Amino acid sequence: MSHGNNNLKEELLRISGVNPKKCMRCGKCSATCPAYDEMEYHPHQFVVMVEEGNIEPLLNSDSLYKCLTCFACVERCPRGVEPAKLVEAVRLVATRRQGANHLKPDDVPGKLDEDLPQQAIVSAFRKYTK
Amino acid sequence: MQRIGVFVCWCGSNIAGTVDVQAVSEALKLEPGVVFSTNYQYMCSQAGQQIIKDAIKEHKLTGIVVCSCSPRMHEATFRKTAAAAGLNPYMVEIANIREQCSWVHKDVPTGTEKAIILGKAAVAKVNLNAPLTPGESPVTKRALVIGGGIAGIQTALDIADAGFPVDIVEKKPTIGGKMAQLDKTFPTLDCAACILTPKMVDVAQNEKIRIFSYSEVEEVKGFVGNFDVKIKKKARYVNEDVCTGCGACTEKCPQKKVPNEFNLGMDNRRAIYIPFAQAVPKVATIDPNYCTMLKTGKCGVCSKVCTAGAIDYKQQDQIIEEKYGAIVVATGFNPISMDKFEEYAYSQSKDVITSLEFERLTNAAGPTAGKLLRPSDLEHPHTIVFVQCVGSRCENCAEKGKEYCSKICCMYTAKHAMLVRDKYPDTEVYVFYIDVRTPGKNFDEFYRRAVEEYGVHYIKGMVGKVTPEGNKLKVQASDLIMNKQVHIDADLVVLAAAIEPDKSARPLATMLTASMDTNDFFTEAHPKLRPVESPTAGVFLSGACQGPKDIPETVSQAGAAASKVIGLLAKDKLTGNPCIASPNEQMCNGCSSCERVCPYGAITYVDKEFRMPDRTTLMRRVAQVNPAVCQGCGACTVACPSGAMDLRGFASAQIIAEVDAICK
Amino acid sequence: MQKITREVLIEKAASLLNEGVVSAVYGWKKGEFVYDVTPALFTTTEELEKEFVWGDFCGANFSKYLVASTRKIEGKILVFLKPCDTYSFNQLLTEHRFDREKVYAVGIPCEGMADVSKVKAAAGEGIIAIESTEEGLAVTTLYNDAPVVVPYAEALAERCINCKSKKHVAYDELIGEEGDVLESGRFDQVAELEAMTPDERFAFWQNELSKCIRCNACRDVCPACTCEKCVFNNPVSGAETKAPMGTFEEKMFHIIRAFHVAGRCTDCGECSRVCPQDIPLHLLNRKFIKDINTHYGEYQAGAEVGSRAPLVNYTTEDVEPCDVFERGDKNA
Amino acid sequence: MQVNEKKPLIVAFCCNWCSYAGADLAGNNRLAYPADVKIIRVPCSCRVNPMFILRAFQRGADGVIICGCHPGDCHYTSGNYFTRRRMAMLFSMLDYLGIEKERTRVEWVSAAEGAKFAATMNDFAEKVAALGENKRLEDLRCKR
Repeated sequence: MSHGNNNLKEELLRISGVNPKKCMRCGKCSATCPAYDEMEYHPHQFVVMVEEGNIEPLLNSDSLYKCLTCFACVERCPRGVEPAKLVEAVRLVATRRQGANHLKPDDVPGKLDEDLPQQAIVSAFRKYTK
Repeated sequence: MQRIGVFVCWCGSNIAGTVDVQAVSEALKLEPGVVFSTNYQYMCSQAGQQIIKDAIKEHKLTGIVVCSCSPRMHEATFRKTAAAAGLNPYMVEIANIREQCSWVHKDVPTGTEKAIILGKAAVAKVNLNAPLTPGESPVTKRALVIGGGIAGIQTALDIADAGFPVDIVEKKPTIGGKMAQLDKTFPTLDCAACILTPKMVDVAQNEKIRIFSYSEVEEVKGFVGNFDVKIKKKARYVNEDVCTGCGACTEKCPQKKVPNEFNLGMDNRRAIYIPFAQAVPKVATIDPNYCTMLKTGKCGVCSKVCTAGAIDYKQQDQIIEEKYGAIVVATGFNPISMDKFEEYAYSQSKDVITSLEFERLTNAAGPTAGKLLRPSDLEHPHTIVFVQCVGSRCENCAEKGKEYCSKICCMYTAKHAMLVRDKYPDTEVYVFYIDVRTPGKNFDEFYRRAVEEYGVHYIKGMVGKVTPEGNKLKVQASDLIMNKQVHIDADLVVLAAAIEPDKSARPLATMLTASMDTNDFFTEAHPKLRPVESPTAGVFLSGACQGPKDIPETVSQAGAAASKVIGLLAKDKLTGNPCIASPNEQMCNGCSSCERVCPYGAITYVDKEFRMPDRTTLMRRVAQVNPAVCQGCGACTVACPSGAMDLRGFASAQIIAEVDAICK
Repeated sequence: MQKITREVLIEKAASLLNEGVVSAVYGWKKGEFVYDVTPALFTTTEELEKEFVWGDFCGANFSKYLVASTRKIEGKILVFLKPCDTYSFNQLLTEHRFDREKVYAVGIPCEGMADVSKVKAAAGEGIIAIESTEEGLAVTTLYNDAPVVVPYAEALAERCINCKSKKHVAYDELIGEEGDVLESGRFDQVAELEAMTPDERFAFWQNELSKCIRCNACRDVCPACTCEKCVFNNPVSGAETKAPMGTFEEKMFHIIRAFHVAGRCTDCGECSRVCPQDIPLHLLNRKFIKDINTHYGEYQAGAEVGSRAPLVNYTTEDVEPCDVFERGDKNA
Repeated sequence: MQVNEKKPLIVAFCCNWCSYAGADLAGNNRLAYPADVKIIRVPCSCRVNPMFILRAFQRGADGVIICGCHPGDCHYTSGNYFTRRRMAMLFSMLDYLGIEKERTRVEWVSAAEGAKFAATMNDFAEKVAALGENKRLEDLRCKR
C-alpha cells in the first residue's frame, strides 16, 4: 500500500537507518512515550506513516517538536525499530526544507504571548529568516 | 576388469521417440568393460527384467547399466533384478535417458547423442563400482525417555504399551513437569491435575516403566539401537525403596524457610520435602543446601520421626549404566527470566507476576489455596492487567527475550482472564495484545468466549511501563485502535513470559550429538516429514524441547515419537545404507574436520597402531565412521583435506570418471 | 635487527637439555650461504654452541616439523616460536596433529625477518657475508670492497611489513617481551587485485602462476599441509600431477592447495618465503582469509586451540555464492 | 560430432533429493533445456568437491552448475549449508584469478521446481554460450 512519496521515504530511511518493515504494530513505543498526550502523531504512527510514504502530514505536524528524544521507544521496542531515530530524521528533513527560513511571518501571531517581550520576537524574526 | 552389460530401454516411444535406442546400444557396446549390449521395449517389465537376468548369467556380468527412466523411478527395481540373478545390487547404475534426455530434447540426433554420453558416464562409473553389503547391527529393546513431564510420560506409556521396557530420567524429585503446576487447561478447562495425575500413577504402576527421579543423564555413547548411557542418581538422602511417603518428616523438619520451587518461591517448604501431594514417586527428598544435618552434622529430626527408617544421611550419588536402543528427548521448557524487563517492574513489585505464578495463585493446592490474592498484601485484586508477548517476538533484545512466538501464551492468557471473570465477576480484566493467535481446535471460540461471554477487555497495544505507586500498579499502555494512551491503576499485573528450552537441553544435545537451532530447541530430521526424529538416528523428540507447544500438541507428538521408537525397537536388526562414508586410515590425519561437518555425529576417532616401514609401530589418531549412523551425504569427503574420506557408491573416482566421460 | 641474542637462546636450550627437560631442540643453523638459514634439530649443547644461528634470516616456522618429530623422538622437544609461528602451532593442535605434552614451546620475540631477494636487489648478487648492525644489514659481496648497508626497512620481508601479530598465542615459556596483535595492511594488495578487471586479474595470475615449476616447496613448508598423504601425490584423488604440464595444472594446484588450507591457513607466509620463483602465493591464501572475514566474521586460524574453522561451520544466514562477488569490485 | 559450431558443454551436479528430482519433474512436464546440460547425480550438493569442478573445466566443460535443496530443506539437514560456504569461497577465488564468474553457479532447486530447473538451465546455458569457449581454465591436452 505504498501510495506516498517514495523518494522522501528513501531519504528518511537513509538518514535514520531505520527499517520500518520490522515493526510488528505492537504499539509499545507509544505506550512508553512520555510526550504521548502532546503529540498529534505518535511514535508508532511515525513508523507506519513513513512506511506508507505518507510523510507530509508528519512534516507539517507539531508532533515533531513534541518528541523529547528520550529514546524510551528505542529502548523498549521489541523489534529494534528505533522510532525516535525516525522522528529525528523527519525533523531534520523539515529543518532542511526551511533552508535558513526558520520563522515565517505567518508563524509570528501564533507565537505571541503576553509574557514574551516584543523585542525577543523581533530579534528572533531577524535571526531566523533569510 | 568388469564385465558390463548395457540395457537400453525404449519405454515404448517415450525414449525411442527421440532417442535412437539401437544406435545407443551399439555405441555403448564399444565402451571399455562392456561385453553385452541390447535394447528392449520395456526393460522394467517382467520380460525386460528376464533379459537382464539371463544376460547376467549367460555373459557372467559383473555390472550392469540400464539406460532408462530416472533412477528415482526404477533403480530399486533393477537392483532387485540384479540381486535375483546373483549380482550384487550395488553393481547397477542407471543412465537417465528419459526424464533428463528424451523428454526434454526434441530431435533424434540431439537426444541420441546425449543418451550415448549419459550411457558412457554410467558405464565409466560402473567400471569403478564395488559390491556393497549393508551393515547390520543389533537393537537393544529398551528405550530411554529423558524428561518426565507430560511429553515424557505419554511417550513412555505408549512405548510400554507396545511391550517394550522404558526408563524415564527426571532431574526433579518427581515426574509431572510443568503440567503438574498448572491449574486448568485450555480449551476445555478441565483441571490439569485431574488428567495428569492418573497418568503419573499409570507410569508408576506400569511394570515396563522404571522411573529414575532426581537423576540426570551423565554420558551417552554408542549409536542407534545400541546406546550406552550413564545416569547419575543424585543422593536424595532417603532410601526410595523404604520411604512410604507418609510425610511425617516434612512436617517435623525444623528448617522451614526454604523457598518452594513448586510454587515458584511464593511460599516455603521444609529442607526435607515431597514436592506435591500426588508426586510420583511419592518419596521424600532432603535438600542438601538447606538441611542442617547435612551442613553441620547436628539435627537428625527427620531420621528420628521416620518410622520406616528411610533416612540415610550418608547416601551417595549413584551411577547407573544401562543400554538402550532408542532415546527420546523430552526436556521441556521454562519461562524466561523477567528480571531484565525493568519496564514491567517485575523485580520491584511482588504484584507483577508471571503467568506460571498466576497458575499457582489460582491453584487449589497453591500458596493461597486457590484464592486469587495479591502476593504483596493478600488482598483480592479488583483490576488485573495481562500483558502478552513479554519477551516473545523480541528481535533486538537477544539478551532479554526470544525472537520466536511462544505459541501458548494467547491461549493461557484467555484462560486466565476467563477464569478470573468467572470466579470474581467484580474484577476488571484487561489483556494487552499485539495479535491474538488461536489456531487450534476450539481455540478461537475459546478466546471469543472470554471476550463475549466473560467481558474481558482485550486492547490491541502493548504496555509500555508499569510503575508501583502505593498499593497500585500504574500501567501505561497504548490502545492502537482508539489511538490513545491508556492509564490503568491495576492491582495485579500478569506477564505472559516467553518460554525457552530447559537449560539442561544444550549439554544433553552435545552428549547425543543431536543438533539444535540457535534458540536451543532441538532440530528435527525434516521440518515437515520427520518432525519427531532428530537428525541423529535413534534420537527422537517429544514436546516443547523441539519448539513451543501446548498440551494437546505435546501429547500427540509424544505419541508420534513413541510410535517411531516402537518401529525401531520392533526390529531385531538394523540394516544400514551401504552407501556410506569410509576413511582410508593410512591417509587419515585425524584432524577432526570430517567430524565437524557430520550432521549425524557418525564420526569418532580412535588411536590406532600403524606398522611403519622401518618395523616400528606408531599410534595415530584416525577417523572411524559408524555405519549404523552415517546416512551417506558426503559432507565429510569434501571437508577432508587429505582425501582420506570417501563415499561408497559415490566415490570421488567414480564421479571423476563420470565427469571425464561426459566431457570427453 | 633482532632484540634477543643468539646466546640467550643457546643458554635456554642448553639448560633445558642439560636438565633433561627436553631431549632435542629445534633451532636454525647456517646453510650454504649466510642467508639460507635452515631448520635443524640439535641434541647436544656442543652442537648448539657450534651451529645454532639466530638473526634476521631465521624465518623458518618449526611448527610443522613437530608432527613428524614428536612421533620419532623420545622425550620432549624444545621449539622456539616466533609470534606468527605460534598460530600455526595452535592450528596443528586444533587438528590433533601432535601431542602437546611432547613439546616444550619457548616464545621468542621477532623484529621481522629479512627477505633475501630484497637484500640482493639492494646490495647485489654474490653475497658472502651479512652483518646485522644498528644501521641495517651490512652486506659484503664478491664484487664490492666495503659492505653495503641495507636499512632494515628495505630488507624486511613482505609478511613482516604486514605483520599481523607480535603476540604469542601459545608457549610454555616466554623470552623477552610480549607484543600485541597488530592492525596490518595485509589485505591491501588483495583489495587492489579485486579492484582490477577480470582480464587484468587473469593476466596477473597467468603471469605469476606460469612461473610455477611445481617444486612443491610451498606445500612442503606449509604448516597447514601436514596430510599423511597429499592429494597431489595420490593417484586416486584425481589431482595427482607431478609436473607443470600446462597452465591448467599450475592453476589447479594452487587453487586446490589454497582451498585445502582455507580457514586453516594462519597466514604465516612461509609459502611465499620459500617459493624459488617468488610467486606471491600468500595473496591466494589472504584472499580466502579476507573473504572469510568479510562474509563469515573475523576469524584468525590458530588464535585459539579448538576453534571451528569457517569452512567446517555454517550459519543459516550465510551469503549466497552468487553474492560473494559483491565486494567493491567495480566490475561486478 | 559436428564441429561447425562448438556447443558449450555444461556439467550439472544435482543432489539426489531435490534438484535431481526437480530435473526429473522438468522432464515429466516436457520442459526443454539445451542438451548441452549433462547431469551428474550426487547424494547431496555437499558431496561436490572443488576438484570435480576443476576436473570438468580441465576436460572441456564450459560451465559447471551445482544444484541442491534450498537452504534449510537439505535431506541431510545441513549439507547444503556447507556447499554454500565452500562454493562461495571457491567461486570467489576463481573470480579473483580472473576466471569468468558466469561459468560457475550454485542454484537451489527443490523437487517441485521443475520449471525453475529448466529455466535455470536455459539461462545458464545462454550465459555460458555468450562467454564462448572456456579458455581460462582449459587444458590443451584434453581438447575435444
